[in-house]
Amino acid sequence: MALVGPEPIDIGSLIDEVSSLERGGTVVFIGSVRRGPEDGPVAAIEYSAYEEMAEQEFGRILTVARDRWPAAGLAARHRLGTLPTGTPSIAVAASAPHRADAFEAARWVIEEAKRHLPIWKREQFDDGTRSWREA
Amino acid sequence: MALVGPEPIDIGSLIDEVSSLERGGTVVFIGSVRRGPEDGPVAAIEYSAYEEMAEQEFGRILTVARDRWPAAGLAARHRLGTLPTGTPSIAVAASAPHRADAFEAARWVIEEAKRHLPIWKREQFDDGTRSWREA
Amino acid sequence: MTITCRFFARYAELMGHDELELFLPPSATVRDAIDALRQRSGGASALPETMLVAVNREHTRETHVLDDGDELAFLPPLAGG
Amino acid sequence: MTITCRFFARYAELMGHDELELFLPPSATVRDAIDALRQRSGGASALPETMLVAVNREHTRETHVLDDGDELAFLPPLAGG
Repeated sequence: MALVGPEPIDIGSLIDEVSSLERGGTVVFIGSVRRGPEDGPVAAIEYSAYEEMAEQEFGRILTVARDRWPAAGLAARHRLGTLPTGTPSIAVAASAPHRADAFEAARWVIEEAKRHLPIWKREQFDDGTRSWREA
Repeated sequence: MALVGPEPIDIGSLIDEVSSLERGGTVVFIGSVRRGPEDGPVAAIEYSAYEEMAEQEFGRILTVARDRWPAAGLAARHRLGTLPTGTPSIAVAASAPHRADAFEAARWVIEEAKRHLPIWKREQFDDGTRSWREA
Repeated sequence: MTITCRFFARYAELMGHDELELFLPPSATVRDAIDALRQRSGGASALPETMLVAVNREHTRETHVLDDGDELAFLPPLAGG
Repeated sequence: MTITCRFFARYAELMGHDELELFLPPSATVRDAIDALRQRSGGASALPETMLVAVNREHTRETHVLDDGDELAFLPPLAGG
């Protein structure tokens, strides 16, 4: 299952991937293309990646998380391509027997992904101009 | 929209309720009926409530949360009735411009709900016996 | 005065029903209501001496003075979620 | 030796393409590769003097000694999510 790619993110199937009878708590994080007052007139964001490396790095992040939260179920996706505002670009699901672990694991994975995945954003504005957004 | 009731929890519509273009981060918590090694042979849990009061208390929890996280979108449900293991019994969705707030608000709402809603559980075991589970 | 008592979960099971009318003198408190209930025969006598209570859907204490028509709910320890 | 250089996002835009072959003497380092690139005409001269780099998909430093056939990737500041 590709962690990084152009396919729309299916939240339901992400939840199914991490669910099991022993895991009573599931946390899903969904990051979407935002257009708020601080963002300017963003129409869409183009996500591009060093795909082979992003896939490998995301896999490693999940491996480390599984080691830290051995009872947890974890799944994640990062979508690539031109995504209009409101569209989910990244999602992480974490389930665990107890909810504190599910919250912590989901939070940890999203923070690591934001920090380490070789993925770039170019904003497209309403007037057709584009600009790279670097952290 | 009833916060407490017998209807299955629709995670997708909960996410839709809290989504908006300004809110780039959404966190969903789903609590399901668990059957783990500590739980014994649980086949299902019957959830019963003081419904009018549970509805009111859940509404208040959301009101306080909206006051604490004014930019957040919040939605929640607690399902009642006999729910087989693996079935979601409670869900909370929180979205916010920044993910830290979405995580905190979702966590706060679920902790308050677990502590304050007048809702009770009776476990049904594989052998047909039943027992009240009190915190 | 007439108080509507409501019982939930284990307490409803003990009582054998989830609602009853209780007739109490004016100015009776929640404590008086509990004492009146526990003197009854049957499941009511097995109710705990102290219980979590709500009057008209608001959590309250045993010292709360009841009014005619109040809904007094007896809540077993909560275990939602 | 031959190194495959890959450029992403803003760097690919600067370069006008996302891949090129670079011929370097044996034992050349990542730093040597950057210097060789920046001496070229066109967009390459506008590349920053220091860049985040990966060799064969692993983050590394400018002192890393390259091998023939390595894939050397230049990564603009990350902004995933």
